[in-house]
Amino acid sequence: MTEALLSVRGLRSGYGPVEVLRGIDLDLHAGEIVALLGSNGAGKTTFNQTVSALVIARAGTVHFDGADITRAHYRDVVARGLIHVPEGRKIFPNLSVRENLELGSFTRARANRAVNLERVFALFPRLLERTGQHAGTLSGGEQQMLAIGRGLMAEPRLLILDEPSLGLSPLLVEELFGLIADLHRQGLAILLVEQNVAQSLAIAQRAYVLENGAIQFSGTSGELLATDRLRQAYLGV
Amino acid sequence: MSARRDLLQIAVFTVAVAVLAVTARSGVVLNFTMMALYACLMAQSWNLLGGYGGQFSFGNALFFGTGAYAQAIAQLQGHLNPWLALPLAIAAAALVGVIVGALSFRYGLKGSYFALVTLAFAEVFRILALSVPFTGAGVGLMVPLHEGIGNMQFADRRGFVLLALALVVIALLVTSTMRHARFGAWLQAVRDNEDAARAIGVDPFRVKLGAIALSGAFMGAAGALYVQVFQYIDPGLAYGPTTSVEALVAAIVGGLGTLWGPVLGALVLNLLAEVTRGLFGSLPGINMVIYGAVLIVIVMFAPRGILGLGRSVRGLWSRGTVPPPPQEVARG
Amino acid sequence: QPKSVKVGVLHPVTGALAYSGQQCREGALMAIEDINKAGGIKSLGGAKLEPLLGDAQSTPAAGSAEVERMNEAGVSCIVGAYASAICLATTQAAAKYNLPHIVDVGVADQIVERGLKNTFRFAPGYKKVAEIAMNNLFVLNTAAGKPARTVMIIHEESLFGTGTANLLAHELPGFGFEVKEIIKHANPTRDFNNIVLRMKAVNPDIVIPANYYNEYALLVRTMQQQKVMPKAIFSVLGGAASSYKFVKEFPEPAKGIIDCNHWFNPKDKRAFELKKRTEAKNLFYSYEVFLTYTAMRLLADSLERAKSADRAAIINALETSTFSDHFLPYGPTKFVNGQNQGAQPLMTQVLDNDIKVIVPREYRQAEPVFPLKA
Amino acid sequence: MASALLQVQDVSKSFGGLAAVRSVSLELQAGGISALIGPNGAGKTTLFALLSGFLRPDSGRIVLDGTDITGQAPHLNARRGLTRTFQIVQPFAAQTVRENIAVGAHLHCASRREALAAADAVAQRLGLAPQLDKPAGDLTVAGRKRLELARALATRPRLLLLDEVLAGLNPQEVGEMVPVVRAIAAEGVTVLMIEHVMQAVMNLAAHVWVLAQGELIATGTPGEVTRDVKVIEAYLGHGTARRLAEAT
Amino acid sequence: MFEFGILFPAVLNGLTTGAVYALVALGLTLIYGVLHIINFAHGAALMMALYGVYFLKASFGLDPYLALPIMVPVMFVAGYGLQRGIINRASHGKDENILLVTLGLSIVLENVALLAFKSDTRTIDTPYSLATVAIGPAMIAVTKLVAFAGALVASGLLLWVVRGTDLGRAIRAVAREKQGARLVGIDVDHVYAMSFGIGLACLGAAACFLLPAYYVNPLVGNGFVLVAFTIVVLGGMGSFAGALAGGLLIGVVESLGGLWFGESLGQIGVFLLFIAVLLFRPQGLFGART
Ligand SMILES: Nc1ncnc2c1ncn2[C@@H]1O[C@H](COP(=O)(O)OP(=O)(O)OP(=O)(O)O)[C@@H](O)[C@H]1O
Ligand SMILES: Nc1ncnc2c1ncn2[C@@H]1O[C@H](COP(=O)(O)OP(=O)(O)OP(=O)(O)O)[C@@H](O)[C@H]1O
Ligand SMILES: [Mg+2]
Ligand SMILES: [Mg+2]
Repeated sequence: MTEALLSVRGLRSGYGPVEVLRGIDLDLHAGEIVALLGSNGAGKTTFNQTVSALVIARAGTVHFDGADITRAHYRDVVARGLIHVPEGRKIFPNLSVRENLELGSFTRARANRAVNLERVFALFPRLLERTGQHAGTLSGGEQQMLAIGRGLMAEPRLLILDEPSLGLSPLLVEELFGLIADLHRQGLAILLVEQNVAQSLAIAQRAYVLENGAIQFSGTSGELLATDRLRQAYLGV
Repeated sequence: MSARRDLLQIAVFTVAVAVLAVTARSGVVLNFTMMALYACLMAQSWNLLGGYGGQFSFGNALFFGTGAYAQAIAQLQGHLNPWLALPLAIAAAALVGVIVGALSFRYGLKGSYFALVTLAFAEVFRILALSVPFTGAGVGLMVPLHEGIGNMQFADRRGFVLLALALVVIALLVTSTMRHARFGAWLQAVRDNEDAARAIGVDPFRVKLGAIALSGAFMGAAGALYVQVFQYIDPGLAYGPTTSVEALVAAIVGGLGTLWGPVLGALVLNLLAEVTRGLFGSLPGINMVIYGAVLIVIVMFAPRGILGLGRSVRGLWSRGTVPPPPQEVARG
Repeated sequence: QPKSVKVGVLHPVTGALAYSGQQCREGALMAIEDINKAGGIKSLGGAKLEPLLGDAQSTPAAGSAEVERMNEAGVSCIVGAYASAICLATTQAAAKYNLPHIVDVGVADQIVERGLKNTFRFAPGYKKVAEIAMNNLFVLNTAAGKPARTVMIIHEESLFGTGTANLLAHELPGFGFEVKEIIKHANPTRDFNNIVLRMKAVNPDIVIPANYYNEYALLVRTMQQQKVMPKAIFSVLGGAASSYKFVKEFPEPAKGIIDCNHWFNPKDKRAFELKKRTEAKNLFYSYEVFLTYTAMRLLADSLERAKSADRAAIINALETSTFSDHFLPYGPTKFVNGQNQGAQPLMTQVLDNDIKVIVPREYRQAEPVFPLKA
Repeated sequence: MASALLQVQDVSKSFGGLAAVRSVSLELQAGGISALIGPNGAGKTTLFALLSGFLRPDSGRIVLDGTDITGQAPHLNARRGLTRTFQIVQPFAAQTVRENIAVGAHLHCASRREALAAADAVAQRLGLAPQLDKPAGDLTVAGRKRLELARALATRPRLLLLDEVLAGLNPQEVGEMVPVVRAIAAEGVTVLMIEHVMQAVMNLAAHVWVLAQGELIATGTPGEVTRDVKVIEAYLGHGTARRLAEAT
Repeated sequence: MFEFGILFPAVLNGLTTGAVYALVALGLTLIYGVLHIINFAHGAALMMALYGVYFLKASFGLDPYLALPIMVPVMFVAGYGLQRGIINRASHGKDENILLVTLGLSIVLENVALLAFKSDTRTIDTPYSLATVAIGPAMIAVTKLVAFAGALVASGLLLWVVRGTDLGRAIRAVAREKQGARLVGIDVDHVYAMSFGIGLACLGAAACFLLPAYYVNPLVGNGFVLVAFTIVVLGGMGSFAGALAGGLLIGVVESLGGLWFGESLGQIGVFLLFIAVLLFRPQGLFGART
């Protein structure tokens, strides 16, 4: 196998005196969808934030596309194509839908802005109807679409999706997973954090399970589903 | 955090300051204590509304000036004994608080809009005070010198120290009572998230009105005290921005939304001013440069106020942990 | 080596009044220098004056705190504190310690009307200044055949500005002038065009500004721009004709302006020596400088006669002072309730890019030009 | 028949040109759990805001227990026993979990001590007890959702409007939460919930309204609505409909 | 009440005075209106800029209008540095601390100026200082007409930056959602510093237009701060066209108020208008959006 697109070794991170991640090893290869599972408070969001340099790593290394980005500025992380669509959307409430999307290509793929805008509107026609509306007044689900759309505007090489289905209607969730599969087919690597475990495992090749700040399991989706304890814990069946 | 512990601390504070007031020989110490207590009163006033209520006022001078003028006018035109004028002055300032509060909160002003509306009201009052006859306009009002306890004009600074102490203690008691009561819980809920508070039955309008009335009352008391000490007030001294800023800075520097933060902040800042004023007498301005720079440094090292700093250090000491950094609070 | 005498030199050297405060301080320090150079206080064995500098930070509260500090540092007397509102506070604070306090400028009459035994003001208060100003104006006008009848007063809002304006408005009709309008303005005021427009509409014969340098400068400059030329611009307590700075910086607008203000005796060459010294320090010779200078000399004189640095003795010496070794155009020194009865202002006019005394006759340097345009 | 606890009559609300809620009428009987579902942007949250008084309807009437509460301020509604939670959680971030919940409890008790005790009891029920002394800002998404519910519950509501309290919980946690909601209803609190987690809706709700583009398009038992073609087209999608059908 | 011959010049004068206010307010609307940083040091920064213009003239004889290409970049760099080096570092990004830090800065700057330049009021003399142009019955100072034009150009430029460029969008994005901004690769610290820099650059321009008609001393800035805040709110927070319109309006209200109620009481009109706007139209007179 070729060198991993994202390679994390011994990553430690936290807030103030609290250490949340206690030595994480994780690999993600080009073109792969990897699911990151774990109960609430396990540290998934912290992991995503540390990888995208929003939270400073305390120990360990993060390599992306061959470069060490452990101590990189978040701006450079984005510039390299590691795009993180955060939990809780974090869209710009005071900007219009269009401006939100335009800022998606602030650091990367600015030249292709017009084309990508078209693409996102094609994916989410709902956003097209709302281009001039302040993003803060969108419904919960519309905001989620906007957040994903904004992420896609940067032509990501690795897309981190933190609970993208949160608050979406079942139909949209279905479409979302379809979309993720499509993106994957187009060759995009995706790290997926989801509570919608069943559907995530259905499209992910591999999965990691994070518990108490450490990796409890890693393997293919099939292997995970074969593990009774884990299936019990994350699928409730 | 318990109400009883607050009372104990207040008692210790009262006794300590009272003993200092009675035993101190030095006029510098007495004058300093008086001015520091007076600053405490203003800071606590600001803290009630700004620290516990999250409503940042840039115009506390509004209440200060009203209290000061009421105190002076009641004596000069009403021929009232200053001891009787004092409650009147406090009530007048509280009333102005209620009126301004009712207007701004009714229309939902928050954050910097509220800050600016208070600033504007203070300006309006200043201009009015310059224009109407009963404030003496630009000439100001002078309370004649008649020393005597009955006149609330103490020949000795000691008297003023004790009077200021009494007012500060009342402010502390009110703050302490408030924060261990429903009103305090509601006030802080409104500060942290008004919508969420409304959803669970809090009437933000009334809660904020209560806070601004209290804040006005204590600021008014400070204004009245000022008139008794300096016996002169003019529109600039009464309604100018200096007192508004002084109150706000002391409260924030000390630690917002705490009982002792404003006291500490006022003390530290007054001490700093006192010390720097004496420095480098022959180079005018350098004292203030140092004052400003130290202010920045304090903020840099005690971002949650001096009291917050104390807590962090104590926390490190006893548990080896510091409380997590604060989340972003509602923008002011 | 005789013991030195500590003197508190208290002025607002920072904050809004910093300029005036610093000018005062310079005056005081030059006086101390002179006194010490001339052998100190002879009756105390040549004791030198030792200044203790204080900053009132342009507020009464800081002023009184400084008094406390100075008291504890053992000063024998305080000289200061320039602004009326500050003087009210500092004299009262000093009174508690029976600490003599010489007021250098502080024109509000209330300062010396409160029965404080420790307070002495050598210079005139604004009542006196305003009275003399009106008298002089009356004399000028009468001599010129009464060309001026109407007056417009423009004043800043302060103890000094409003106080002076009130007095003038009240008294001027008695001198045969009609006060057409009184305009007050904030301090600072950013633009005077409206006031000048108003002036155009009212068209007064005499414009009387009562404000400090910045506003005064803007006002007169705007008048010039708007081509408003009354028969006279006449200031009471502060204006171009008592400010060398103004005359130098705005020679055109300053022309012909008349002031009634604190001024020195132009016949006394010591006044000009001090002027030269002040200018050598790159400072303008403003009334703050020579008033505080003189106040300090008054103190030295009293110390000399008190033969003691004791506070009560100094107060006693001040009460009975007949100080005459100064260059101010005052009558015999006599303190009544702390106010020097001999104090008086002079009337000056900007003529030939210089400031000349025009009234009263015994100090006259030049004939007055009144009205300005024939 | 006893009159309904909540009557919504012809309520409409638009923002500028957008009609977010279009003459919606519904009646909610006291007791039990009902659900409001519908696609994103259908107007569900807007409807909650109208019911609870955060927004004033452009037209229509809202009657709670026989009293017209149209346009009544939220805190007055809370006093009448109508409390809502927020889809985007709104904790008092600077305060501890206990203090957060106590604010709700204060609606009924003036005493601080009682309110804190009540907060402890509520936290216990919602499994927040270990977090009681943590600042609310430090909770994870799931923790905040629970807190949101706890705070509302502490007001002792008669009618509880829950806006997606299950969103963001993993299947196991949803499984834990379902009995909690059921227990709340069992105590006599009427619950109306907005929810996209269909398993929970099927499990909990006796009655469902479906809102799409501001209009009610279907109503009935969960079984009925999830078979409704309009609902499947607009909201569920065929995959989910199939799974739900298999599950039952 | 007044005839045309007075009313017309008063309005015109209000407009030109208002233009100068608008210039000062433009920088503030960026720092305060967009980023919601309450910058207590705005007045002190204006004062520093005025000293800059003064010394360029006094020491090198440079005309204040020709000082524009120097003052604007210098103030920009100063603002960038101040924000990044001091304000950001000391305040830990908390609003109330920014308040204190900028207050501390203003105290330091004012008193450094006092130490370095003394408290004297200084003015410059230019050939056009006293020049006026007659427009109908009004005599308008040339310096004010130039300032008027300058304000128009400056607000146009800023409007374009904030509405039409990515930097502008980034500034607005950072104002409300820092984390989101980081996630699209916007360097938040840089954007804050840029905004502060641009805000002070406006003051650099304002100083060049102001000094020929005004004066400088260590406290001169304070006289403008309150008016500038008023204008920012009146125009709608963060709106540049609003700041321009608000400045002009304030100028006129102040002018007419002064005419009718006297210069002092007339000021009350400005604040009453301000309070009324805050209460009844908090989005500002010209802010279209809620
Ligand atoms: N800003 C913060 N300050 C302090 N502690 C935090 C902060 N953010 C998260 N935590 C703590 O870190 C731990 C891990 O949180 P994290 O958000 O990474 O979990 P998660 O796996 O993403 O959970 P969820 O599924 O709820 O999103 C939790 O215990 C949480 O309380
Ligand atoms: N203040 C507002 N201004 C303009 N449009 C608004 C406003 N509030 C809501 N909307 C619009 O109204 C519609 C209904 O929004 P609402 O939040 O009620 O949807 P929802 O049904 O709760 O959706 P979701 O399930 O995604 O939360 C949306 O299209 C939204 O964009
Ligand atoms: Mg998470
Ligand atoms: Mg919703």
